Amino acid sequence: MKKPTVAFFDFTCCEGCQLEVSNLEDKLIDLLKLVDIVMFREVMSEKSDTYDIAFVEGSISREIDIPRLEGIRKKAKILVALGSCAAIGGINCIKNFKDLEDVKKIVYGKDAGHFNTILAQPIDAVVKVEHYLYGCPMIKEEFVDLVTSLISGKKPVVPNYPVCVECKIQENICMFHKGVYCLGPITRAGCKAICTTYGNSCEGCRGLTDDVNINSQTDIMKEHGLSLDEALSKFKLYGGYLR
Amino acid sequence: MRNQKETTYIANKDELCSYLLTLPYNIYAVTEKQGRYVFANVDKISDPGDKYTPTLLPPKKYLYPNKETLFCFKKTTEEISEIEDKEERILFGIRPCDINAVNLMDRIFSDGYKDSYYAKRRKNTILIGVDCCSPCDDHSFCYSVGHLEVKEGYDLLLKDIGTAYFILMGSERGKELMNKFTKFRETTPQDLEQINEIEKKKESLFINKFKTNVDNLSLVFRSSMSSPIWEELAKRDLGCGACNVDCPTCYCFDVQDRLEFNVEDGSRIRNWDGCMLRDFTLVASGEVFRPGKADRLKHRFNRKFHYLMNTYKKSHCVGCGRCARDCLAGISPVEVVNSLVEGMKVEAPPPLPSPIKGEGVN
Amino acid sequence: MKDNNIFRPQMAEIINVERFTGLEKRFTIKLKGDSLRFSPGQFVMVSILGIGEAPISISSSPTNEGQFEICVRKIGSVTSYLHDLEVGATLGIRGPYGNGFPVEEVHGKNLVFVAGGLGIIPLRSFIKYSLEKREIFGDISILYGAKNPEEILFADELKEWSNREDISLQLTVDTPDETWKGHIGVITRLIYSAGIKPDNTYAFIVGPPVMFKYVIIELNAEGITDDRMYLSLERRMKCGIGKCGHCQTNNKYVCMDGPVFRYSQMKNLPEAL
Amino acid sequence: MHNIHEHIEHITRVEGHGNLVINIQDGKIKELRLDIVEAPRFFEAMLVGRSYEEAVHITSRICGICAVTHTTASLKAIESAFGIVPDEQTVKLRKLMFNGEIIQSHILHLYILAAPDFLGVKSVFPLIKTNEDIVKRAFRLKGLANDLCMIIGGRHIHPCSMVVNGFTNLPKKKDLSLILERFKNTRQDIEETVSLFKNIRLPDFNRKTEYLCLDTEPQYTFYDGAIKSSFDWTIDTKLYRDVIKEFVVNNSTAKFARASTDSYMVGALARINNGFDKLNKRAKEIASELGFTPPSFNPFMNNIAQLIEVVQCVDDTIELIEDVLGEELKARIPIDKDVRIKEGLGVGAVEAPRGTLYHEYEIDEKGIITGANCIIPTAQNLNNIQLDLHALVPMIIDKSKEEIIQTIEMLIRAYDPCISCATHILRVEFEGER
Ligand SMILES: Cc1cc2nc3c(=O)[nH]c(=O)nc-3n(C[C@H](O)[C@H](O)[C@H](O)COP(=O)(O)OP(=O)(O)OC[C@H]3O[C@@H](n4cnc5c(N)ncnc54)[C@H](O)[C@@H]3O)c2cc1C
Ligand code: SF4
Ligand code: SF4
Ligand code: SF4
Repeated sequence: MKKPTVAFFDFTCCEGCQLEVSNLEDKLIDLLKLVDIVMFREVMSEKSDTYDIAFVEGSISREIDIPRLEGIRKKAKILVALGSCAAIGGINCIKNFKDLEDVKKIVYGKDAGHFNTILAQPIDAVVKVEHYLYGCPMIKEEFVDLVTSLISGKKPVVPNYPVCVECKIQENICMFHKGVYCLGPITRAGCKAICTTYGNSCEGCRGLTDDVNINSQTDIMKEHGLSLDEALSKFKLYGGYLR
Repeated sequence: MRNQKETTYIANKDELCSYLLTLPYNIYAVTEKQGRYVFANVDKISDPGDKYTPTLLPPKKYLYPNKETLFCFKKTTEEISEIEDKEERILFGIRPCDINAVNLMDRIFSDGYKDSYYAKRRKNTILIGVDCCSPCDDHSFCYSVGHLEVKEGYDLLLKDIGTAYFILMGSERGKELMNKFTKFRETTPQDLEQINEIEKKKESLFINKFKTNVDNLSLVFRSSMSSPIWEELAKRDLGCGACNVDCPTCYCFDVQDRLEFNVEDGSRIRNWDGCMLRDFTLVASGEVFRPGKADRLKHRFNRKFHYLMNTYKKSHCVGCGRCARDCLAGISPVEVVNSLVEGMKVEAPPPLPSPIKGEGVN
Repeated sequence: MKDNNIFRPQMAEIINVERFTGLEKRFTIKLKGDSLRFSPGQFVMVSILGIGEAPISISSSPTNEGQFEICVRKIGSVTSYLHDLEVGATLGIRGPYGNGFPVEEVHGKNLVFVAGGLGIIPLRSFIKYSLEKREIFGDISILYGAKNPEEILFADELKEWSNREDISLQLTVDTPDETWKGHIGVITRLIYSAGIKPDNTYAFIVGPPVMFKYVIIELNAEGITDDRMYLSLERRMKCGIGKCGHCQTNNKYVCMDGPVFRYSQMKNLPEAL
Repeated sequence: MHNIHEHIEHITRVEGHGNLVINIQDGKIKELRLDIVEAPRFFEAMLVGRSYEEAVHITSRICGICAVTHTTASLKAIESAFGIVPDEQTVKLRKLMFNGEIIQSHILHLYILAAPDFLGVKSVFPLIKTNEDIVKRAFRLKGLANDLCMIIGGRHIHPCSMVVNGFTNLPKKKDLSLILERFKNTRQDIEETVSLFKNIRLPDFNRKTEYLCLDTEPQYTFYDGAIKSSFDWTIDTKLYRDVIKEFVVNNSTAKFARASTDSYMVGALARINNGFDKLNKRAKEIASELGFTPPSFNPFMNNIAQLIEVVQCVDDTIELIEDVLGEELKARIPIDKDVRIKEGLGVGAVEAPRGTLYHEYEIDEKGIITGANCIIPTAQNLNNIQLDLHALVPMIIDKSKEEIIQTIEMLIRAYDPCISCATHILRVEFEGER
């Protein structure tokens, strides 16, 4: 069997997800026995024009990103959204709720006119995406499962239930019971509830599950002292593209 | 079964606990965690006594762990190897509701096809119960569902009488355990009197929180299939599945195959699933058989108080109150039962569906 | 078997593969070691190490000992992987599971088989059996509806059956092509013209959920009572042995109490249809 | 003498997207530029209107490699606005997080981004076949650093437990003891790393410049201090705007920064040049083994400075963990209740792997951020890189084209520029000017 070729690309993002790939450490060495990495700008100088699997990190936030992404799509047999920026828009979408002209002015002042920016969006707003790795950063175990699944012809496991399930399994005290709001009940699991396990609220970096009760979640947040606006603004931290 | 005539014993708490620690078992006991309790591996036993509220996760996490490797395999050679749980453990401080839940799980996993994984873990686990003398908190309702009393399932059942435990032996294994322990004494009439007093006081402390008798529940639920209450509850329900995870008698699972990076070694794993989660009934064609939150709530409660109750003649909710305690939407079985009882129409209920292994077609 | 590891598949070999349509393939399978004893309407859990398991009905007659057939639609991971396997490949089998059709109960009775789409797969096991033991049954009618002529499964066999004098076979399709000469339209139309005797007749219905409702109404109209209709259900399944909870439909486990249910009994299961 | 006209898009083995424009005609530099082509991200604008609690979540996402640093700078800015002085325990744990990040970032840079240059390969991947031990060692060290961050913060990239005035999670003593042992056992890996880099030949190129870093603490620190210049002045970080001036150079696509002169350098080399005396014993020993004597004006030496810092951090971590293990860790949960919201302006400055990082926020009485400014190390280094390039190229102009380009890329890489991190402050692509 010929080894599949793999390429990594990044758009607007922090490159944390690519770094997380390098954090696979010894497993990365195993990965290389399985696939040929032909492009990975962050760590290699070689470049290639053909690849079977393209991992795309980052969201789309400029006009010129669009043709580049479309080009990648054309060459790749399988396109994977790597991390929440690519999968749901992620943190970049916060700016979508402001006037883009203001946004430019806040940062670049009188030079604002030199910049082009569009509403930040996940890559599937532009091209078809076969698989999603959620999380900010993405979860290494899910990456391993995805790669082995793609190679062996299995459906990768992507939870479609909320973080609360994993949070309970970790036997954490619910953040709400500690008096703090949490987006765990509406956020897609898969992170092993890492934030709540480390004592912080879930801020929803993996986006919503397919079956959320936003009204009830909002009510509960209101009961815990947030105003409606505050509650809604929390949903926009990572889930911004989902307007 | 407890034999009333059998001799009962008294042992000093500290002495008993230190004795247990000398045994070749891993000891898991009730431990504090940020104001709540969990079962955890300990090197010192200190049971919270009547400060206890049910542990975050029930003891099922040891008998039926969330992630269990059914077997490992090699893909090309198709070699299959099973991983056996070899740990010998003692669960110390398990309360009546949870012991009763274990009893229910024992039936579930042994009826019909016998689940060897559960059986093995169950066999390797010694249950040392601590009886409840007063209700643990407002959420629990063990008495209302008939699970305050525990008659079997434990190896030892301890009753807290201050500095000492009154000990009931529930199994041969429990007797052996006690035989090797020399520092106990037989109960005196005074002891028995003290116990009786505790038991008597208990009767006044535990009340039926349901507006009906537990035996009527299956009828109540059967008559409430089209109650508007389900849709009402569904508005609040987050569908978060916390109640499934927390529940000592929820046992549904999913099975998944995992492969290592070499795409050769892998394992088949089962992990907890929950009927409150939408994808629970999703099939490959995309169809979901219980698409609405109301459908799923109805199913979950019917499982506890109706379907399984008909089969096993016991409420499959043991009243530990975990789901209520942890439900952010405030959905509690007591509330659900009572509002159904109140909202019950007096019409004749539809005919009883036959119990699981009733009207066989083959 | 019952006390061993209930999740461990037995290894089996594919001894024949045959493509039916673009989506369905038939596999003939032989267990390594023993042979599979089953009754019509039962299913097995087909297991591919590293991919997963899927419940699949056995579609061959139980009299054909030593091997059995399954017919699989490619739809998800296990089924797609299966489609790529060739003769000689191994797979895992657990089972047979489920109750199956009440074969003994209907000895001497008239049988009506109503199959929609893939429903023909589990029914075929019973049909084959009843044709082999033709003498112990009364009249036999087979009604089968498919979306279009290409999706008709077991076409060769159907041709054979249609030539038999001792059974009646009728096919219909929703959308015909140029070559189609048979009935057009929904399957309920066939019931009307099948000349079903109301007495002593039992119906076996397998198909997509939407079909059940209308077929039942029509059969009722033909005088077949609810207690003489049997349906086979499909639900998500992970264990096949009444543990995992996925297939539970009200108080029934489709894998253990079903997949075949008597309609009169199923009426009390609001979640079934 | 040859002509070179190259537009190298997306320089590899750096964080983020930068293009290199080289135009040399008859040995004369016509154009020599590092362009930043990363998409602008508008972090300062994103912060405006968000609650102070969310600032770490947002700013951590500026850069995956220096997530801890951004998080900490952010927390320090808020704390300074609120007038909060975090307790000692919090500071110690933050310092441990920093050590983890510095080690992981430097090891990543040394082994995975820079080493291929010295070993004559294009990336780390071929090394897996030829020198698996080297790659494994790199991953071992990097993994150790990541694990340190993990037991305190949950993960290194975008840590979960770092909040204003403390941590929402305390490391378990058992985990700390285990990782302490692992740190103690790194001796051989460190020695082998030193001998690997001892043998590389760095271009002999010197250009005097100003070096800035946070200093004045008695120990070598990344966490705190005032701004110290190699030109012998020191100033409180609150007054950073007085010395660090951002400006726009004509025809350039990036905002530059200057302090005393036209350019300055931040990062490992700057820190070691300014604070060599404060290094611990082993770091100094290794510095001399590597032939490093301060001050060094060779930017390629930044790699060596990073290696010295790795040694510094390893030993510092051992000390810190032993210290932390000796005390009772006190949990304050939930931490939010300790935070008194106050209107104000706050500056948080820390030493990131690549140099000094400033976050400055204006916060209103409800805890909502109303203004933000972040100055990232790479932005500060850009002018220095540019000037280095202009000084370097004439010296190597007789070499082959490939060699020239290779050396230029090496120089840029030596700075370990983090462009993804820099973008929101750099001017990005003048539309229409191409
Ligand atoms: C009793 C019974 C008999 C069946 N007989 C046949 C048959 O003869 N031929 C045929 O082609 N199909 C049959 N099916 C449907 C078949 O089981 C599904 O198409 C198959 O499980 C899809 O698995 P997958 O791995 O390819 O799909 P994926 O979508 O990858 O499914 C993943 C897993 O979900 C579960 N699942 C998904 N869909 C179903 C489903 N419809 N029923 C049960 N579990 C499901 C399974 O555990 C499966 O492994 C039958 C289903 C049941 C319940
Ligand atoms: S998803 Fe998060 S970690 Fe990944 S690139 Fe985007 S911001 Fe960075
Ligand atoms: S802390 Fe958050 S994720 Fe955990 S149970 Fe509570 S709401 Fe759910
Ligand atoms: S815990 Fe409450 S909100 Fe969550 S699924 Fe259960 S009933 Fe619904």
